[in-house]
Amino acid sequence: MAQQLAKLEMKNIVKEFPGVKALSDVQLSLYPGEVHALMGENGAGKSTLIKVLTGVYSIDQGTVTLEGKQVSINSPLKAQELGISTVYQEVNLCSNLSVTENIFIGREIKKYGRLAWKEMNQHAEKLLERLQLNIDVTKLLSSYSVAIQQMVAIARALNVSAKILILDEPTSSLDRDEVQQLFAVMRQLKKDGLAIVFVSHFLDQIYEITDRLTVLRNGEWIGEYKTEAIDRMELVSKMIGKDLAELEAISSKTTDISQSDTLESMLQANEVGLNGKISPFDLELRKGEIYGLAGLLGSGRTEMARVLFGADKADKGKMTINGKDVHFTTPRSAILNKIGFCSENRKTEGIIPELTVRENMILAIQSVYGWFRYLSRAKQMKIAEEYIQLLNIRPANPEQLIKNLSGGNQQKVMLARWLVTNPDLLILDEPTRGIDIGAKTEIMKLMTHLSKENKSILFISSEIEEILRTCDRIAVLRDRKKVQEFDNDRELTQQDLMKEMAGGM
Amino acid sequence: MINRLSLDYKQLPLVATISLFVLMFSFGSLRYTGFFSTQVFLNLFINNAFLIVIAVGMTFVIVSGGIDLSVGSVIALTSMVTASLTMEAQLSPFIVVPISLLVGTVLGVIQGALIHFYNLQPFIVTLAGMFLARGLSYMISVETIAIDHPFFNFMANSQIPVPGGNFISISVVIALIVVFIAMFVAHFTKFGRNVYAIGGSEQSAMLMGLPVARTKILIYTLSGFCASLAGLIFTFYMLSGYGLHANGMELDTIAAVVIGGTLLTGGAGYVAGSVVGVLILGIIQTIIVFEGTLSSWWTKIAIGALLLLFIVLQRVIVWRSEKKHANG
Amino acid sequence: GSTDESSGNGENTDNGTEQTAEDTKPEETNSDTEEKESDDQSAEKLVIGFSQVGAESEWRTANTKSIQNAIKDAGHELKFSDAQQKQENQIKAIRSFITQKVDAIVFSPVVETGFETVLREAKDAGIPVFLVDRAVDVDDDSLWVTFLGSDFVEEGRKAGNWLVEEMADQEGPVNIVELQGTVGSAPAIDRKQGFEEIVSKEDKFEIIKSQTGDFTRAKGKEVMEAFLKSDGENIDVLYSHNYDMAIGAIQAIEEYGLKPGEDIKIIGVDAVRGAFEAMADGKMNVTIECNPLFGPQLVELIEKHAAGGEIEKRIAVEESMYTMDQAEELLPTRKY
Amino acid sequence: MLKGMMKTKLFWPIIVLILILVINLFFDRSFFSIELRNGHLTGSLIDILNRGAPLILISIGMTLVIATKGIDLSVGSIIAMSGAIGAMTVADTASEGSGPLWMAIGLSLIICLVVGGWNGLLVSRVGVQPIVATLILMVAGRGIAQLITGGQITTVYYEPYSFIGGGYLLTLPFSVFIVAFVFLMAVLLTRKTALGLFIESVGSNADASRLAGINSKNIMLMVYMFSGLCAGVAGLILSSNVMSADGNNAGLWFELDAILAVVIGGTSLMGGRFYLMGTVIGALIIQSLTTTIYSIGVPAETNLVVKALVVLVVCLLQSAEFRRKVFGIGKVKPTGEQKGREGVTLS
Ligand SMILES: Nc1ncnc2c1ncn2[C@@H]1O[C@H](COP(=O)(O)OP(=O)(O)OP(=O)(O)O)[C@@H](O)[C@H]1O
Ligand SMILES: Nc1ncnc2c1ncn2[C@@H]1O[C@H](COP(=O)(O)OP(=O)(O)OP(=O)(O)O)[C@@H](O)[C@H]1O
Ligand SMILES: [Mg+2]
Ligand SMILES: [Mg+2]
Repeated sequence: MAQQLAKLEMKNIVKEFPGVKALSDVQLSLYPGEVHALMGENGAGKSTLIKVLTGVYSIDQGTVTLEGKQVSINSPLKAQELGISTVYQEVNLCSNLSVTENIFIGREIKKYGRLAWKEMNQHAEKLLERLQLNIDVTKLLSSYSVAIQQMVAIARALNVSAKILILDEPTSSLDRDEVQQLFAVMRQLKKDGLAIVFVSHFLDQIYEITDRLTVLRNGEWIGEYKTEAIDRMELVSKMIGKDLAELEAISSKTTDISQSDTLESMLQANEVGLNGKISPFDLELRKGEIYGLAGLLGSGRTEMARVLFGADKADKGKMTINGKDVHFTTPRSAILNKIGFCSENRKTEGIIPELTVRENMILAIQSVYGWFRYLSRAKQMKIAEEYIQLLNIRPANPEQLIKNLSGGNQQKVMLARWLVTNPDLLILDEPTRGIDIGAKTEIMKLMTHLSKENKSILFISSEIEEILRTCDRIAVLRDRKKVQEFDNDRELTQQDLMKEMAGGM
Repeated sequence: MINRLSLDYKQLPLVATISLFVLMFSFGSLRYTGFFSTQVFLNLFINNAFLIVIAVGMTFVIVSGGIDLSVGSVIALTSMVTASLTMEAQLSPFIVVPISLLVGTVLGVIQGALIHFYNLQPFIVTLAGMFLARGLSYMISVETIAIDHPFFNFMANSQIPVPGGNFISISVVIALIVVFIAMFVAHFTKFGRNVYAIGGSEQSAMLMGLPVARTKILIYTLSGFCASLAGLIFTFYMLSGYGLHANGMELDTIAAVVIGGTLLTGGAGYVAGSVVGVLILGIIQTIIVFEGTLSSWWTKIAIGALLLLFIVLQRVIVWRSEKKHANG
Repeated sequence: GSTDESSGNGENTDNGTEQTAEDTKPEETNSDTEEKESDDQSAEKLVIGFSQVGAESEWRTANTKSIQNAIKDAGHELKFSDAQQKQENQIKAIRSFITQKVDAIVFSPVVETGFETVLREAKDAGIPVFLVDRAVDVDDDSLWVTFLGSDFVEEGRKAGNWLVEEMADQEGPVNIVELQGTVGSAPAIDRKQGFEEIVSKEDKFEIIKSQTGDFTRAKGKEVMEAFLKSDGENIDVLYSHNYDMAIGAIQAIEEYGLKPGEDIKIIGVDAVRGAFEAMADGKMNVTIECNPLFGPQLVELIEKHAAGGEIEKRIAVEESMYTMDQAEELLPTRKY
Repeated sequence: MLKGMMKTKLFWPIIVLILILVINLFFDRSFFSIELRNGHLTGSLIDILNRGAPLILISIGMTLVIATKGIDLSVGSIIAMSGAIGAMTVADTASEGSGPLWMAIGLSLIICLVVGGWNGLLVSRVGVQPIVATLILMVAGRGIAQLITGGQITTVYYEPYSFIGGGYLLTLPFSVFIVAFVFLMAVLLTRKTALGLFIESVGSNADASRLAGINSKNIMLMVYMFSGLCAGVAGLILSSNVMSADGNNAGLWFELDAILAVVIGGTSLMGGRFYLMGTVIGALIIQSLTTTIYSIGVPAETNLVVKALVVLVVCLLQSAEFRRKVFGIGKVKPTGEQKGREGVTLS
């Protein structure tokens, strides 16, 4: 395809934000019928590049040429008109509208001068079929999980006759099956001659679907490569900018299972459940163990976590912590019992956009201390700097507003918020969403480290291997019900889990 | 259409409001002789036609997550312009009416543009608009100008009979037409849906490539137009222009809209709801008048109390059925 | 409901203000034992709808009380409605009086204009309408029986005349500052007009500042302070559209270090009790009466009309003007 | 960094304030002069402070409410109530002892706390939208106030009462000290404890705050109580200043001015960050504007137009977009993302 003229050329792109140079002299070229990966650590500038291309941000310098002629794209609207269809990193839909509306708004179907909802609903269903998702499209988007919202966003992007399709971390909250569905569609579109930009932190996915890739680092353009021509090690080293030797440590996938020695129980739940959300389940968490929840999308993992944390009030069953009965009516009561919960929904349940990184980090611990015992500025700074260092958050500026951080960096701050409280039980719902490899391994290390300190962790992830790699015991959920519990000895394989999750046929 | 399937849930506040209105009406009927008559019900419309019209405009504004405080003053300004043009400049209604309709519309455009392009807060911009409009009407004249003109007298006095020996005014017809158009616009046009989208999340709307700028400006223009139309209706109603007309009516309007189940945070609400909201305020008024013994402070307290009673009941209803919804 | 309403007036009496104390009892009996009463009343028990502007000033409250009490003492049934200073409310009220088929409607218009339609409805329903305090400007005067109330312009003139006499032997310039009422309100406009009409005849008088004080004490004080700041000693006269603003202004003048009544002559409208107190200790030179206590007079008219008597269209409330030196002996006689 | 932001926040309001004051200079040479008259410092500036006291007070309360994404329309009525209560308690005491004074102050402040709490409960527990929740009291409150005064404008003859709003301390009006005290308390409570952080986080994202263990309901309850209290104090000052209670007119339309002051001060109605100092400056702008209108002899009927224009100018000056378009100040900003519905923010 190289001899073809490029569909899109971005040259010498520069984008600065107050205090941050997000992109300096970056370039990108797309050819018809290719899937092109944007690679880079958190904060490398991938999303910014995409937003610059689609007119969300204005370009400081540089040129964009679309099919030979130079264009200036000053708004997402313009971008769409030029045939660029985008799925941005965070779910950017209107949760107060129905699924159908979210898919069609902006390009509604009209009939006798009025919007034809019937037709649109049918179309919407067809579109989601294509992604193997059948849900009630007339329901409000807000009634669905992040994962589903992500799928809807994708469906919306597919719904136009676009020349270029941009997907910024579409897979971060999807699990295997959804990802496969998405890839199938992408291959189809590829055949039709679309150019697709694909961002992901999962190398496997990159190697599975993409043809070429562009690597960014700290907003700088590192290089453009054919995917099959560059191997993992090399790619990662290009991304992090360390040489292969240093990488061995990180990449060595053997963060071995921290077989907890004690069997002393920490939290016990029997017949805890919440009508309509999660059916009653028994659960025992031991001190110093990492307990995994596996399940398909909508299987109720998040619900289970939320009930345990008191985010949703359990309407039946009883819980004990270290022997004494507890009944959580609010998250606060759970937190005071030294439980932490890192939500899967960073945007709406995680970050406090208007506050700085520092303030976001100390929020939980401060709420434990209460309003009167205010952490001294010095203490706050110490905490902030420590975790910025530990999770290598960029920009490394505690006073940056968190809403100005890149997705992955925001996620790291969320983790920091809970690590600071040093809880006995830490519930992590998709904690590695949108986090780059370096940080991911860092977090895995942290988890094992915590469990060594006899803390227990409840770990939800859509990446089965991640679960297998780290968890002592694993529960499988299906249809809002806990159906199985495995001890994670060496025999346990992904297949076993998958069978159980899908409904052991 | 779109809401049918999830009607129970999404339209809940609306349903609650309507049922509470019925409740209040029957309360009045039981308590006061002569309350339970079609005319009393129709009077709610006759006396509040203008409020209905501004409430419609305001609904769009609030659904989009904004607010428009200028409406009350725009009514005053419109009435003033209409009156002075008719009585002092001696112009014919065919010139006067369009001009006065322009008054609010233009102000609306300006407000919308300021809010969008300079990223100012609607509350403040429209507050300035409120000061400005009232100030301008004082500058036209501090005295009230009575209108005596065949056209206006006709609009004011002609009664449209309805079955059962009752009647409504022309203004009511206008108001109802506005309501129906608005309902259609809200649910069956792109503009309508864009308004809801912006209310849900302006940023998402922008990223989805919706014409945010155009829509927002249009919203305030619409509201401004409705305010002017209401001003005209008000002028029919009062047959006079006056700088103090509709003082503080913006709050009544907002109250009506919110009572009608629209969220001030934007994204959810129904035109129909706002109409019922207006009727609710109207019926509170009527009940108090029929009570006919309240001193002026007890009147205030009673209004507050009824408002409270109503809102709490509404909350309770919504809660209970939300629970049902969760469990169902 | 009426029960908590009357108990509410109970509280009212605890707060100890004679007027309410007076009218509580009749009101309670009224609302509780209507039928019995109507039996006692041989014939002629009228149902009277009274739509008041609001309770924006002391004058207004006194006026309301006077009318309410007069009606009840005469054993008629009162339907009272307070418009909260909103014309639309007042129209609603009158409409509902019509639907309730009252025998007579009494109301004091928020503004002169805009009542034609509803008045016509009243006429069609054959209900006589009595205007109090303020006129309506409607050409067809068959729409109301009579207008009983003060003439604001005349009040303004009185104030002007007094000033002209007072300053007769003084050669100008005489600098006047004016505290207007609420912008656009009838009393404000007319009192301003009447006053200017007189003083403008002699060019030694100059109104150097004129600003609204919204009829309130606080505003009156604030505005006067500003006046004093900018014009200080060379203010000779203060003309205030009502008593409250005058009181506020007096405080301001004292705080500024001048003698109200001497350094600055003070003319106020509304001869309320407070005004006499102020005059008694020499802080106010003259007050023009604007009498709110014409309830009884009104009821007579209504009964007379009901009995088929003839009534002329315009009945002035007997009012006069009081100066400092009269204040002492009159003070005790003032009802409110 | 934060300091830097505060600066930019305050910069334009201060400019405007200075502008308004300077304008006065053209009409009145002695505008800035402050002299010592019989033991009282007097001068236009002092007056503005003195007159502005009530507005500043309620604006401070309002700031915290708005920071939680709320709004309090009832402050005007609360002013009327507290004034009424205060005045009625001392109305018919002729004594000179300070007993009744404390009585009055205590009584009205307590009631205002309760009333504010009522607002807070409606908003935080019942979940009524702030604007409606407080609208109820805005209407009913005046009624209650008039009920207390019996619709009269009761004059107070009890001398000590006048000290609150009319007295002098160390040559300065006492109300200035009250404002200073309340302001300092507010600053200390919000910036030296975690309250400020909690308020801002609740206002910026209530769900997330709840999950972070903040008791957002109590935070809300508290800010409304505080707002009520501030209004109460303001009410006492106002009524004591004119030695009377006016249920119908005291504090009429104050709520709008207060909200205006808050926004001019740089706090966004969308909640989140709040700037107490900015609010005070905003209030001062409004007050000096009013005083200016009075003293330079603007005809009464044009007051509102002037006010409208000034408000517009202030807001436009604060809008980064406007400054960029007009003076070309400031770097090109992202068109979307940052420009949420946050209104006038420079962050
Ligand atoms: N609105 C903004 N204001 C200031 N800085 C910003 C803004 N948006 C992004 N940045 C900065 O630009 C840099 C690039 O951010 P970007 O979101 O492009 O990273 P990314 O490659 O998408 O990372 P991730 O993989 O976590 O999504 C980050 O350092 C971020 O802090
Ligand atoms: N297939 C589905 N159909 C309808 N609703 C769904 C479906 N999947 C999820 N939901 C909604 O999303 C909400 C969240 O589901 P939940 O997050 O617990 O699933 P999960 O196991 O956490 O999967 P994920 O975390 O990947 O979304 C549920 O309350 C449910 O209402
Ligand atoms: Mg990104
Ligand atoms: Mg989940």
